[in-house]
Amino acid sequence: MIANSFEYSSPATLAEALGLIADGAKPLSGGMSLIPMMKLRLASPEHLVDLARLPELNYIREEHGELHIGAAATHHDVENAPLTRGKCPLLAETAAHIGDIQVRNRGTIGGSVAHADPAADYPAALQALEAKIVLRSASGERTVSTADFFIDTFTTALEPGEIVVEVIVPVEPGLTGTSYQKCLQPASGFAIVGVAARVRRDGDNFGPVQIGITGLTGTSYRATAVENALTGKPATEETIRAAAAHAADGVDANSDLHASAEYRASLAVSYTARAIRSALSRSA
Amino acid sequence: MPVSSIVKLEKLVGKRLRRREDPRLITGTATYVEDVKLPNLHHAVIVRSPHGAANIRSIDISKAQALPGVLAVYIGKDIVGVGTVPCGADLPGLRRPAHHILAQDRVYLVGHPVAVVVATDRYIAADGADLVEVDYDVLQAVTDPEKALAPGAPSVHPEWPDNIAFTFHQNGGDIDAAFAEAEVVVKQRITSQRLVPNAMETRGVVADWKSNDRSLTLHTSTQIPHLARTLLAGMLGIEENRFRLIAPEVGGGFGSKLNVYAEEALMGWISMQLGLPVKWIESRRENFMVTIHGRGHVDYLEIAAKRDGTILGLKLKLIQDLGAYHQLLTPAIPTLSVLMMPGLYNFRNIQAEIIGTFTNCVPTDAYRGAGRPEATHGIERMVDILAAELNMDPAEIRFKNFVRPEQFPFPTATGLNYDSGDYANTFQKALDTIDYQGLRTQQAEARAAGRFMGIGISTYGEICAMGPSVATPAGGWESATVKFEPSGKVTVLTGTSPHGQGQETTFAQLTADELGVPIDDIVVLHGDTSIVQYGIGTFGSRNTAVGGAALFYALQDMKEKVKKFGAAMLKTDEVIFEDGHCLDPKTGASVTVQQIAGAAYRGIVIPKGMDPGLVVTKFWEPPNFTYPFGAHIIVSEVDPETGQIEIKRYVAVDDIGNQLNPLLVDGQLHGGAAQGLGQALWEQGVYDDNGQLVTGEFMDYTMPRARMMPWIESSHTCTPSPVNPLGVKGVGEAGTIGSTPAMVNSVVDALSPLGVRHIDMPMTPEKIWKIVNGSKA
Amino acid sequence: MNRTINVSVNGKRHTHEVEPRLLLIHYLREVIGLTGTHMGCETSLCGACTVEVDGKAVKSCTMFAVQADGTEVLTVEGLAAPDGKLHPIQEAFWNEHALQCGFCTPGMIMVSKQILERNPDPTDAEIREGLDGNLCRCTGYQHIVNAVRTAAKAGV
Amino acid sequence: MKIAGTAKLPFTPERAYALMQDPLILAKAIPGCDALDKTGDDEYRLKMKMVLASLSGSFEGKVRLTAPDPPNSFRMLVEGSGKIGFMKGEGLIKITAAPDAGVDITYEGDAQIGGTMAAVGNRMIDMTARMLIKRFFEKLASEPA
Repeated sequence: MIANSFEYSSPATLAEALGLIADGAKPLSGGMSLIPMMKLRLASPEHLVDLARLPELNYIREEHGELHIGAAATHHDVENAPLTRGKCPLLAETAAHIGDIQVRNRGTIGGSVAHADPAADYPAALQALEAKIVLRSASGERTVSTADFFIDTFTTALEPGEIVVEVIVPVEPGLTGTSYQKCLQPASGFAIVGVAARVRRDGDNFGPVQIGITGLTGTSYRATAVENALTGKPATEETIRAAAAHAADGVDANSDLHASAEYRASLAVSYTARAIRSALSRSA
Repeated sequence: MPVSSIVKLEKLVGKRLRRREDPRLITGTATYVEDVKLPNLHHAVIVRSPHGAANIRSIDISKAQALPGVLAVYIGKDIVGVGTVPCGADLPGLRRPAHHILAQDRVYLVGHPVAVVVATDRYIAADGADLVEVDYDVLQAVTDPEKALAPGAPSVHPEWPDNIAFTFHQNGGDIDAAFAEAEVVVKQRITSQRLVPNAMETRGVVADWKSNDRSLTLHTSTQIPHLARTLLAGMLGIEENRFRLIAPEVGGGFGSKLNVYAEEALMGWISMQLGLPVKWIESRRENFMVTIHGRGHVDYLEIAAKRDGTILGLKLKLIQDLGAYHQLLTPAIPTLSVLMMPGLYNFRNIQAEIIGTFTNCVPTDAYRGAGRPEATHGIERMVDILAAELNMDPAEIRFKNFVRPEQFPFPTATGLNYDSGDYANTFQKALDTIDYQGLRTQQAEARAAGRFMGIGISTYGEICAMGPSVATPAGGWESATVKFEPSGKVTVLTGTSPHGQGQETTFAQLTADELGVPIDDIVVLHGDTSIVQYGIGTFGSRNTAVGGAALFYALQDMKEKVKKFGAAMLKTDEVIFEDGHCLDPKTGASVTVQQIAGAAYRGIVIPKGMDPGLVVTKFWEPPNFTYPFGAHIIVSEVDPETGQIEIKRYVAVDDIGNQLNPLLVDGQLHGGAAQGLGQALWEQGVYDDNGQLVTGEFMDYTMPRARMMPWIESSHTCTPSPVNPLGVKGVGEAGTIGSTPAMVNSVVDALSPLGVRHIDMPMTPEKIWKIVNGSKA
Repeated sequence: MNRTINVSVNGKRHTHEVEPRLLLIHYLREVIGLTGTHMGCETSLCGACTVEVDGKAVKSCTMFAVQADGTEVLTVEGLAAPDGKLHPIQEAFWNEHALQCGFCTPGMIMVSKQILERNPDPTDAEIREGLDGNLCRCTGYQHIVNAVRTAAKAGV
Repeated sequence: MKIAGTAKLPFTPERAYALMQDPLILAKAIPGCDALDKTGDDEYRLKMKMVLASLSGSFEGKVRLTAPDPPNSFRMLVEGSGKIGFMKGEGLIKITAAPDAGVDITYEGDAQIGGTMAAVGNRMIDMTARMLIKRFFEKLASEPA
């Protein structure tokens, strides 16, 4: 219930923070995942660097047809900012599913993404949005795709000394319908499965579709088999059901007290169908 | 004084009065144990076993001792002269493991206390606890009671290799004749899983020993301050009259604080060793691991009946998961289940066997309902199973078997004597409220459309107002003191120990009405053994039905006393007492109770045969339990694709006799229903084979949250109890007992087209999904 | 290494030197002496410890005091007016019997305040959703929902 | 908790078997392993540091390799305990020549976990165990043939 001792730094600039992190300090953002672990002494970092207070990381802005979201933007910001609500509603909708009011007030998109919890909500949306994740260390900056960023359970493309500084998502074309559908684990509120769908219509058919899935396996993924089974097909319930059936294709599903692998895979199919249906109804 | 000037106060009993205890609670100024601060207060953190069963090879405390700020580190062998944790239940042949306050050479469950670190600060104490090194020789554990009974199972206590703590038999009527006469017999194995009470305030203790006075003050989060004091005084070998136990604001109990715990004695002992005040606050993780759990039944049930639905008799084999030790009432809880097995039904033949089984788990004990939810779930499930077998409507079979109003007082097959009731009337009200016939029509339509809609009925009875002293381990009476202060203000001291139930309000309502004083002039005190006369405490829905009755009788005695003083002051023989006045009917002259109080303390007018002062204390022994009952009906729908259950409607009609404050009654019922639905749908204390509590934090133990709870449509019938003068029956546990089987029966009903007869709890979506899919395959 | 923090709590400025690992809740309870905020779990799932930091409801058991440096904290003790007049949400909790043991209540009240600040006229479903981070074991939530609805009508 | 799965290694059965009996190789392949010292015929003392997301902890324990049936199968036990809890995994590892090339590994056994780390998220245990096993075989696969 009480953390081990540690040193705390709250640098005024990102450069200073990156310097400390290069020396081995651990970044602290909202702390929604890290602090409970520290209290149980499952995590005992020696030095924390507070990123949440850096103005350099706290913004949501539109540039060149994309939304740039600073790592320190809270889930509440992402859920409610007019820019995200208006121009990337999938991300706003997903943020609204994270934790509870208090968690959304403190938790940040950068912290969540870097933590790479296999049951986190954002990754599903980021996969579907083909978001870009900007990483920076004391020695430079690079941008990776969502698909390349999330590698495995709690494992990302972040190198030692590197942090997430920004998430870039597209400004959604007006005709796209999007939806995030989540089956939540009732005790913790984490996703048993969460499915984000982006759907465009092509006349009476499905146009390009992106589906991102979280919770089902060790990391989030794009359900390309589902996407392929939709695009170009009639936008009907029959197509949706047939396509959603591929949601867990080739995926080694997780198993825990709350959902066996078999049940989880079945939920992935159901929630994929729901997400597609809902996104379709919102598309024009 | 002319009569016309007497101000009649509004009668308060029966009013929806907001609570008088709330101002301190909504402003954050109440004092819970953790809020107690004393000069030079030190803090203790306990080192606990991570293993379900292990021998302790060695413990190295040197590093912890060396940590600056650490005052002391104690292990089991340091504890000398302290008794073992008591068990108040007595059953023939009961095996009682010695339950030391710190482990000796072996640990029996995950969380077993092994060492304790005392430091100047809780952060340092936690650091010190981390430095205690314990070398364990890990042994095979057993956590499932049926596995524990199997030949060759690991022994929880080596001295009792069969893991059986006791067997208990209770028979009534002629069970063989009933089964011989039966035209149909239905059987079912029904489990009632372990539940974690999870009061929002964990336990906590502040102990303060004053060696010069040889006196101990112990602040502890308990439901039973006086009993805890008596038992802890015995454990610590100190004098009860030099031991002040205070239950400050208590943040929920639900039975989990109806106990005496190792930590209470341990903190007392440490304070005595160090001569310093010591505080220990349980973490949530500790609360999951070492505060008692509830339920833990595996029941094998059989019902014999006639083809027309008449129930003839019931057989029960009950395997109780006791855990590794007995806490205060551990072995007694399943005996309550046996008592209530007949439910509301008119059959006289019963055969019950309990096998109390040791496991490497935390002890089970009283959790809201304590034995009755298990029994009610069993009988209400069995009645539905019988109805299904006979193709009868579950409502019809209940009407057929109810005890009828003219049969009261009704002696049951298990030796109880039901006080009063009209079961059919209450049930009919519930059916009418929810439009039962209309629902069945809707259900037929839903089924035709391939939807899984269910209607679940539970007509429950329970045993409340614990209880006659012969039937309770520590005495079942309750006490009340009523004091007029010289100013005419009234202080009430109740031996109950309310912690959310609202007796500071309801007892003041009762007192105001009886004495005719403004409610603002009344204070109700409880929970401090140095202030309040001995009392039994708060559990078993007894506060109002026993404690309130004791208060009622104290108030009658007080009125008699007031009248004598009033008559003396008015210089007359006979006065009428009403509306806070004594009135001489012959002259019309009157004096107020305030004037009388002043005079009684002033001592100028002392009626013949009376003493000065106006204080009455009453200890009241209840002649019987009370037996509330009711009908809960839940409409649900199951999504076959995901197994998720949606509660569409929840109607509850409860008969708890008279009500002092219906607003508070509603609160008790809602909260009870949440816990009952929690058992039916979400909550489960799951141990793995090695003794790890898998659902050991809120991360994995699903507590009912606001978004999961349905709207509860609550109403009442009223058959006053003849057992006590208030006609009340008790409401603390009714919601918990009534709700669970209604929920399960609803889902079983929804899935009955698939041939489903029973589902064990909790009915998780995956379980439902498997049933639906299994039936497809 | 200890750090000096400046925090305004219920409008009063405080300066203290604290260990970085000191949780905000312990700072409020042990250092400032405001014990109305309660700790009900260690996994950030019960919400009993909810306070406002710069106008946002947060769980003070999942925040270090050093993270609150320079902020304005509001606890349940700071809700009523200086003359003792209760905040309308406190009043509504009282009138609707939205509490029993009272342990979760400060957190419930603080989160209810945030719910209504962001959505002055919530549906029952929105209220229940808003209470998702807070556990109550006594009330079954029905009266809490009533209280938030009542407070909304009173125009919080 | 049951653990079962498959992996592929680009080796002959003999080479795959030998690699998994070699303490130096095992020390490299076991995620977070700092040291593996021989303490008996088939037993090694294990020191490892597990870092997973924010969770980190040191473990001391042992590795035992039993029931040798080269190059077809053996049993492996890994157990360790530390401040944050303890873990124990025991199972049968089977090696069969794959039809195309290399070998197919199948493993089947039981894993236990206890202490604080067992209490904070049942959801993490299965996926973490599987990820650690995956890393183990990936590391093995990177050995020269």
